[in-house]
Amino acid sequence: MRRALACAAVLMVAPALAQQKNQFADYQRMTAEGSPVELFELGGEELWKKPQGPKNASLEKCDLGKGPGILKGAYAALPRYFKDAGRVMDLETRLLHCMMTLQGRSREEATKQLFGNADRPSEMEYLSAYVAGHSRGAKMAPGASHPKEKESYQLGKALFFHRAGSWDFSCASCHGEQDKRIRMSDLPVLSDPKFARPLIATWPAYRVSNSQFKTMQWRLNDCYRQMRMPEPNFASDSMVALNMFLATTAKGAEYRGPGTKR
Amino acid sequence: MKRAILLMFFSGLAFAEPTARDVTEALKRDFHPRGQAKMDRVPQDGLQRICTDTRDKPPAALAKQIEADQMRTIVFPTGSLMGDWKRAEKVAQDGRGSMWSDKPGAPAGGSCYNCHQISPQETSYGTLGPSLLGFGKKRGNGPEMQKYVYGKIYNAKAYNACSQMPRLGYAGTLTEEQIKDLVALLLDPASPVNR
Amino acid sequence: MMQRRGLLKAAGALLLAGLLKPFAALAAWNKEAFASKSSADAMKSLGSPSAEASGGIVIEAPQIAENGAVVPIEVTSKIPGTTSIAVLVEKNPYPLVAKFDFTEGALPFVKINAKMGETSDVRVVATAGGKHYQATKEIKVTIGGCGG
Amino acid sequence: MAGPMKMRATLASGYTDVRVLMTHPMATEQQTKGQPHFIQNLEVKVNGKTVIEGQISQAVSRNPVFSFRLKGGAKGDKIEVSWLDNKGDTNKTETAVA
Repeated sequence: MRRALACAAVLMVAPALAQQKNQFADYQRMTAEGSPVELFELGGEELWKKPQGPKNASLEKCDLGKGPGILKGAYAALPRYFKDAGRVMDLETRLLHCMMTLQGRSREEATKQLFGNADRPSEMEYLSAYVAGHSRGAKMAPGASHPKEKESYQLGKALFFHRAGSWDFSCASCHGEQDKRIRMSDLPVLSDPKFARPLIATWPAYRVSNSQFKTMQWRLNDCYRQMRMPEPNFASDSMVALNMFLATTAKGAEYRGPGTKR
Repeated sequence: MKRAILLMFFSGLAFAEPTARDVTEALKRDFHPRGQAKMDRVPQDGLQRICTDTRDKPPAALAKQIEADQMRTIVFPTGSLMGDWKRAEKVAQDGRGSMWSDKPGAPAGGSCYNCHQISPQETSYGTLGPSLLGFGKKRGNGPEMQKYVYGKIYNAKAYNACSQMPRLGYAGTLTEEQIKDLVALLLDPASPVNR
Repeated sequence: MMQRRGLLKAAGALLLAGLLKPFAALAAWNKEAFASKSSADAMKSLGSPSAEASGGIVIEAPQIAENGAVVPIEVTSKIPGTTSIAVLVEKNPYPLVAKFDFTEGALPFVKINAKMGETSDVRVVATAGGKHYQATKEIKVTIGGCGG
Repeated sequence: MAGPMKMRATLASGYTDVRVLMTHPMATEQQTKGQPHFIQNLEVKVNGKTVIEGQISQAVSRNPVFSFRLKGGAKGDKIEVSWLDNKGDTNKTETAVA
């Protein structure tokens, strides 16, 4: 089989709002029904409760925005502004914060394996699956009132349309026009709530093509790689801003992840 | 970001949208070089700046000027511009080239099938760009058409200022020979595209 | 003294759990069938060299799969007295994917995720009352993504 | 050490629906250049009695997921699923019918 790596385009899971006749609707429904994604939620639960780092502490007191250790609906309310850190954070950024504060781990150690592989998924991937699973059914409602949240949204929106890099791409180059495909993968217009909702409501997700669980920070990282840009810093303000723009555009969607994708 | 903060302080109104310059500052702060993808790729050139600011719809006069500027970047080889269409299929299929994950100097591809239908036997093709099936048969393959196709692949923006098609020659992704092979893939009567 | 009693107790526990040697009671893994390079050879090694086409075998699977690494295939046998179901992918290097034997307590049904190297027929062979039946369904496999 | 398994057994109309997820690389000969590593035997038991025996191969997807249907069944029945791979590793999980 030709070496076909993942690409910028991600397909939505449930046959909601298919732009054109989605010929993969059956395939997506059946793979989602028979998906091993719950195994990653199990792995995440283990890590959430596992004492680690110099302080030998677990993450069970991590405040994801709804109070220390509160998981229910927490993912659906991210990204948001966190007073204790003085900045807007998405899930992975906040998890990293808890690893460094609660567990006393250095940023360098906690981020040494950010993106895993089929044999060794990363902590962030396991934890993202576990935390996201607790928002199933919740309406997506990222932070929108705090000035820093507005600023993050504006930066994310500007980044989405910003053309740069050797191939002059912006996110909108691929995710800007309706009913378009890269190869066989549909390209949802992510700046349009109608198309953003079904997609953003199913990330992070298990990818059947390589048996890996993928997070949003990975998704943005891999997009910029294919945009022929230099590499984004993990959990930087720009990546959080893009996640804020996408989550805000998808505001109101019922979260159905962690999802299963091609 | 300084400007945005100042604005926020004074205006107290809803946030002014960050300008392309503000975004470039954010990219410089939040990205790092990796492999062949260095930070010199971050600052926008004039074309990228104008297309970003006008959401790819620059005023006609400005578009014409951009296209003229871009046309001057194209280096047309002398003689026939038709290479070997057999070699071109692989270039059209190959999605690598100019990424941090690609070894510098390793042969690059054009990712053409990501956006175009080209040879009839490949069913996994994209639709961001028009179908190129039967291109040579429909449009002929004289020197003028060869020049147009070569130029379009080398620098698509010379013909359409804010096109989404990458400037594959100008960006250094494809070699002269690879572009001539792609010209043959589209124009050579023997190519599956024209059968 | 303690050491010996410990051993006796452990052996007893194992006997109770019926797991003296895991899967001891089960039929051995049919190496020959799974090593067959054609579905005909695999069917021979499964002891069902020929099988009569039957509408009683229902194969539910997507017409087109976006990636061959995971192709969901659901099989239901409506043939009374079905005791086993085998799933084969014709064009795989080793066509036989899986075989299931059902006793009294289970319905002849299974859903699996199979790997398919390319577009191919999926062949299901069911055994009921000592006779063999089969059905096929084509599944197209494309390579999604942009190969970047 | 084998990775986690997860199983759900729920009463459906006239049968018990069993869905089991297994962590396993299911690595093929080609991927491992001759050192395949995959589950070979599966066993499904209800209250200690074997009801399904499965023999599977390297052509089953990584992290296998199976659905089975057991005849009848009542709340509280004990369902056990275990696997054995070609390197002798085993794992098993059990649950009560919800």
